[in-house]
Amino acid sequence: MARKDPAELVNGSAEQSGTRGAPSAFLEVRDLKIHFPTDDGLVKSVDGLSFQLERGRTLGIVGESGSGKSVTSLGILGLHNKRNANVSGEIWLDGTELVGASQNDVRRLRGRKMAMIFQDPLSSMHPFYTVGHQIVEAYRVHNDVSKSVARKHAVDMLGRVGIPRPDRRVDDYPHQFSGGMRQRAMIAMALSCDPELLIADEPTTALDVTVQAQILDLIRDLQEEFNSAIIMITHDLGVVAELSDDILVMYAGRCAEYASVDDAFHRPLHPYTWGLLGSMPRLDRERSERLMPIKGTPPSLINVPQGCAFNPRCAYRDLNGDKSTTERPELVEAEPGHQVACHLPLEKKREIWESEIRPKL
Amino acid sequence: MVAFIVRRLLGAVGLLLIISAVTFAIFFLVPRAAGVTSDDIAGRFAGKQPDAATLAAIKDRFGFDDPVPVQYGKFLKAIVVGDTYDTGTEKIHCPAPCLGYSFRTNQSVTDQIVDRAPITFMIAIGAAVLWVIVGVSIGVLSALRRGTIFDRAAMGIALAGVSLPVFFTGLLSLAFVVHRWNLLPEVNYEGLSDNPFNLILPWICLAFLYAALYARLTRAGMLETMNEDYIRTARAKGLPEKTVVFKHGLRATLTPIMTVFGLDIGLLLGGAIITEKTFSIPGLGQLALDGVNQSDLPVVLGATMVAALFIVLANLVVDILYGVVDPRVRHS
Amino acid sequence: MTAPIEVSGSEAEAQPDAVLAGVDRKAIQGRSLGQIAWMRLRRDKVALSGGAFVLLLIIVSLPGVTGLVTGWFGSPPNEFHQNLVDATLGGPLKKWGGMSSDHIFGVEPINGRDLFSRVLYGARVSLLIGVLATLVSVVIGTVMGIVAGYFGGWVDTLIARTMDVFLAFPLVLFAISLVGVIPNSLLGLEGNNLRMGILVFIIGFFNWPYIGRIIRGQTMSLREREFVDAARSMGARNSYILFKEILPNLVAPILVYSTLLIPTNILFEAALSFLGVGINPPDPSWGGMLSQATELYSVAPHFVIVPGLAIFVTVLAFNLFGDGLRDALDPRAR
Amino acid sequence: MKSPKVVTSAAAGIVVLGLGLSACGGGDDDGGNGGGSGKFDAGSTAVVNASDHKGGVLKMAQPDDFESLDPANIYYAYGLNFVRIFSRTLMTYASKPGAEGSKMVPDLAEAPGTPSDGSKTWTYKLKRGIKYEDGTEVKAKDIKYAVARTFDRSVLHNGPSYFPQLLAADGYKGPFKDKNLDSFKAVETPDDYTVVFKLKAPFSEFDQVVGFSGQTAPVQQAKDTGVRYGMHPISTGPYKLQGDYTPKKGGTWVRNTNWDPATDPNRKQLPDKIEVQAGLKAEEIDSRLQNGSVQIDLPGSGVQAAARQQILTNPKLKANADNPLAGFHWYVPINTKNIPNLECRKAIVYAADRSAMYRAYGGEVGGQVSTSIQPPAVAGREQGTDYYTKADPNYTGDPAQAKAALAKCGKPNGFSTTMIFRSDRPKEKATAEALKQSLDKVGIKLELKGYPSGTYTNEQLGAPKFVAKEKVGLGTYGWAPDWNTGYGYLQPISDGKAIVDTGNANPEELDDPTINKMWNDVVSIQDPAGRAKVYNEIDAKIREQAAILPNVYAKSLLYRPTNLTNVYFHAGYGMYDYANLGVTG
Repeated sequence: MARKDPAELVNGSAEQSGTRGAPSAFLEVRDLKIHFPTDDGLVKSVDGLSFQLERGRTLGIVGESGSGKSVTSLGILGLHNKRNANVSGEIWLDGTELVGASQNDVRRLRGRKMAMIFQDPLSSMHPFYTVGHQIVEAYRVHNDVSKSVARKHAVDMLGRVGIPRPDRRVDDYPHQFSGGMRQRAMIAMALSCDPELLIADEPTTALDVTVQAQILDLIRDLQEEFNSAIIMITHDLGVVAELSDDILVMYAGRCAEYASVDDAFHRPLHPYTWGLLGSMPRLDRERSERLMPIKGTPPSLINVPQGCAFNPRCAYRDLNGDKSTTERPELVEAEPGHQVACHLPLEKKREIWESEIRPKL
Repeated sequence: MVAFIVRRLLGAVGLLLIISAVTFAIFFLVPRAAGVTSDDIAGRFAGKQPDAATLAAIKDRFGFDDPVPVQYGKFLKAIVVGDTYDTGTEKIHCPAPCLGYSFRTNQSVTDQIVDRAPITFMIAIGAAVLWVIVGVSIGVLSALRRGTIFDRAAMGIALAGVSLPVFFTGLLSLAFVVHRWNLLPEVNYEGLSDNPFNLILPWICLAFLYAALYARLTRAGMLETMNEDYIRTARAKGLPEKTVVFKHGLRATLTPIMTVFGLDIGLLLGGAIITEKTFSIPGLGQLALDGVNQSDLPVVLGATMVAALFIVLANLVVDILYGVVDPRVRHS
Repeated sequence: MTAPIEVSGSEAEAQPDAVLAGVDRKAIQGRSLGQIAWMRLRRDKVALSGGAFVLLLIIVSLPGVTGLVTGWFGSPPNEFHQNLVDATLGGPLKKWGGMSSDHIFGVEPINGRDLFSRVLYGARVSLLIGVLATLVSVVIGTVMGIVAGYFGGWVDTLIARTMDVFLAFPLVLFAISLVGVIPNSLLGLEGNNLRMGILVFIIGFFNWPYIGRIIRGQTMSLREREFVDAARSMGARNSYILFKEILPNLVAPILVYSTLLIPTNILFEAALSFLGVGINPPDPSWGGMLSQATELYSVAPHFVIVPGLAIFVTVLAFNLFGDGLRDALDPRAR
Repeated sequence: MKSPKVVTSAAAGIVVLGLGLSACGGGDDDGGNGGGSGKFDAGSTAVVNASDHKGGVLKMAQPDDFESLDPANIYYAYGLNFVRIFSRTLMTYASKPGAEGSKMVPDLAEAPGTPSDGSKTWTYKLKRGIKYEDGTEVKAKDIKYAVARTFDRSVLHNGPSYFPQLLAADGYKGPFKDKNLDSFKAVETPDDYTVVFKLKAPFSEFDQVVGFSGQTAPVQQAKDTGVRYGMHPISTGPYKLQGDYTPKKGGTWVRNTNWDPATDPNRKQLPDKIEVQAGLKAEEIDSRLQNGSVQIDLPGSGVQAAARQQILTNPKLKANADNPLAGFHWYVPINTKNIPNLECRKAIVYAADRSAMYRAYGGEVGGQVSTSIQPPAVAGREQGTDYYTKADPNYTGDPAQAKAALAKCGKPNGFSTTMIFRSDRPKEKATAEALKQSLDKVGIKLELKGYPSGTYTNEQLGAPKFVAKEKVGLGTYGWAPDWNTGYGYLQPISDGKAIVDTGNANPEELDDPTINKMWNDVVSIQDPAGRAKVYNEIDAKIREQAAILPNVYAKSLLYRPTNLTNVYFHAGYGMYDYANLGVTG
């Protein structure tokens, strides 16, 4: 760990502050590293990630499976077991640093200040307890209220997320709910204490399209109501485009590109982002045109490729001589509010985007 | 729920019927195939050097020459409605469930089983209490402290434990704890009137084996459960770790262990044969073993049936409990 | 008994080529599962020492080798040394069970036979019965499990109920009464060969539901997997799918459970011998020795310890190796 | 009263009583060598702790239970021994230590039976005034009824079947199927005090038949409950059952006031109560014997392995133990059908390692190396001379002679055969193993097979069909006589006529014309000594035929608690006499 992480420098410059005290942003992640020692080697799931998020805004984190999205979100909630995960860096939530905080302090924040909507609501809800019970439990652990009050609150929440006849469904078990209803219940549970930070991990992946849209609407409505900050984790760029203000593209545990939605979709600067866009199905595209999948498979997080982690799959790596295979690109601010980690010269990237990529989309 | 229980109950009865038929067939047909005649069987009942007339009388009294299905029918009938035997001077009614009369002791098999059952129960239940408490706690602790010295030591001992048969640990403790060092008196337990702590040695030996097994099971189950998404959810809700572990984790872990426990306790209640033999405790297992050594068919058959009954009953109870604990089972 | 093993034999090729999908496990590229498992196993010193002991035991149990080894360290297993035991009490005259350079494990009470060579010859019986019975269980269990799991429906119901019946049988009791009623020559087998054959059959035949259940579950989940769907959609016949698609994916669990079933079966054989239905004397068996020891532990405690430890160490070695193998094939179960 | 020490102790007991002290008898002192009774094996030949001390509770225990307590439905010696506390028979064994105990003496009868019609008719006269526990007098018809009961083996199947075999009953089915006792013609009761037995053929040892079992213990027809009579047999002896007997639990006997000691020199009525506990673990009985909380281990076959070691290694305990010959002879029958050649059989006897076989039974405490087939307790038995072997604890066989015999047999390289044994009897297994390793040396290969003891004597070794099918050449076997004469011992195991399909006691299947003829002739010899001479000749002939390989006369190791009085080994039953015991303290 002697090597200095370039991301740190970027972050430092972005923050413009020599002292590393409490930041002004509602959520700020600084040089987050989450490593898992295994028998097969050290898995660097997140390896130096930094970003900020304000109240009322939504950040979309995109990337392939295994790029470290979910690990990051669990890291923010402090859900990694200290015994099998090495977490370093800083996570500031509304003025409180979480990485160094005691387990118990973080626990108190969980569910109340920050909450999470999980990907698979069936497996994420305890099969032996009623939906109502699970919401009541979440509510009562942070609010000193009687069971009946909590129960009323649970019914309320279920109603708010659009479950019909919540007074009856409250006593049903998760397996008695349909997929969409279950996801709504999950959201109700996450929102039961009005969290200021909401992390949604692929909240719609398991659902069919109509339900997907309803759920996204619901999240948006709720954000307006509570002015929460939302982190939306997904590999579905469509979802991100619809909901997010900013996008963070992750690759191999690091940030490849950080941009506003507009920039990311219209002026992306990282070959990996191009690949993601190219593989996104679009309704307005000609049927005959084929998707352009990214070649190869995601890298091993134990033996991350030297240089740019994306280099084995990158069509443009040879444009830099051997730089891409030897030197890790730093995350630099290419344009205001638009950061990218790639060795290609900015102009070259713009050129490739305009001439080669965009027309094919 | 009622329909669920009724369904399971019917299934259990069906299972018992099949088992009784198979057992009966094996104990009556295999020896016949091996050349044992009804005279031989009557001879077992008749004592020393019986003459032909005696054998004929005995065969007649017990119907040994009837076709096997008829004998099986009688056997079932006796279980359901009882049976009547001619003692020479009077008729003895053997009330249901009548499992017939022992060839050797001329006692009702049912009486013998009723006599021995409490002894086996004491062994099984005492040991079970011990192994569930010890095994499950160690398993949970190990899972929670995965990778620590405690976990490694506990799992090392548990692995050794599952490799230690009772007939080894039992004999070893008899040889040393009882005979060499005189730390405990001879294991002697004949019925409920005796001090149950006379069974401490069999309990420990039996429980050691099972506790090791359960510790491993619990740990594996716990590790799997604690990796479940709903545990992550529970933590994400900000529940205290204690609640997460015990209310959410342990409950889900214990359900499959309950199934294993049902099978184990059912098997033991029907006769802890090896433990009873090792410590020479006169329980159901010894009864069955003596029956085998004495070729006392009614006893062997009765003991097998009772043993099967306990297994089926234990499984039934577990099934029903499963329905109580796991709403998914109840609703399916 | 333990957490089912994630079947991952052809994970890489079975990977749906969806656009953004990646490997959801931290697999190492370019190595087959076997290689990975071997790499992990190689690092597991405890499991390896278990495996090494098993290997050593197998080698010294080979016909020819046993005689050679006992020639160096002991005497023939059936040779009496009555000068070494007390005529009246039956116990060895010397301390420590008569352990000496001639009899490194001491001598048997009453007749003074060399315990080392009897334990060694007993190993052959234990291993042979343990392994063959496992083979029987695995073959029956796998066939039944695959058939039940793959075809489902009434076939599955029938096989599942059959398993219930088997599991509800009081096994030990049943085994001892069966051994008692079986004739003395059968299918051209006689004497101890027949005895071993019967033990193998009984132990193997009654244990198959345990493995059958696991295979059934695995097959059920495999059946739903995409590559099976793919094969089916291409018109592959059931037999092709069963043997070419499903069976290869079951090799790992079968391997692990076989390794873990062997010690169980060794214990079972020892228990049956202990209850007096093992192989015929004077051929030694570990359980048989312990059975004799029930009468003699007060004069010769070593006669409990030596065969008991033989069982313990062997079973432990198999368990260590089996656990290691399982961990190597599926690290999450650890 | 052979041992002067015992006399002293007995005298001491009387003196104590004379002083009116009831606490402890003279033999109770187990400190050091004092007390006179504390000597190893003293009780094998003489009465130990002789005492007339009355009172106390005599506690007896057993791991299993009696076959029955119906005197007619018992065959085990210990049961027959025990039931004497409440049942009297026409004749019984004399209550005397040593060889005297094997003699039959009158019990209910005034005198031994009077044979007539060339020993085909036996007449017994009853003593007058003998009463049941309820005060009714015992009549001759009760004895007739008792004998009649034994004819229905489907009801009373445990006891011996001598009466149906010997008596001229003409297809009589027993009183349960045929309630009219007059149909039973084999026993006549000309008056209330005379019982006349009619036999099919002459039989000179009828007194023994009548005396060894409980089948002539009177039973009132009106009070018979068939199979369940054993739950409450009605007493004619010194003790009567209090309530019912509970199988597998036990029962308590109290003094029977209607028993008159004047008519009964063979029993004593010393303890106030006799308690029997069934189902007590054998090891537990041993430890209770040692602490005196149980006085008698009912089966009487000796202590278990653990106690055996304690007793033999602790001189203090050993002083309270007896090591008598128990009556059994453990031997190895050699089947003459499967091994027809005498030389081959001789080879087996020559090669047998008697030392190893002797050790299999536990050395000098377990048995005495045997020469004759009849054990020493048999009246008139002579040791005889060894044939092809040596009765020597260190004799390991004679391989050279064995090889020579094999050569003569035409099998110089030996042969193979099967030896069977009772798998649940470790000593028999050890014997088989010992024999196998010694026969191996001369090329005779044994295949050993164990069978459960429950079927062994009926369906395996005792079934010629099985023996032929499985080619069984050798087996382990033991035989104790129903009564201690050469006839009782040898006839069932060597007479060709005695070979039966199941429960065959002649597993060597010896059907030698000479021996058969001797058996036919011997029954008409009136003089017991003359008969004994023939028995000894038969004994020798069996061994000359190499049909039986002798092994050991069984010895048991019995422990006598220090608070037990009037203890002695009874040769007739092969254990302590249970009808004369008392307790102190």
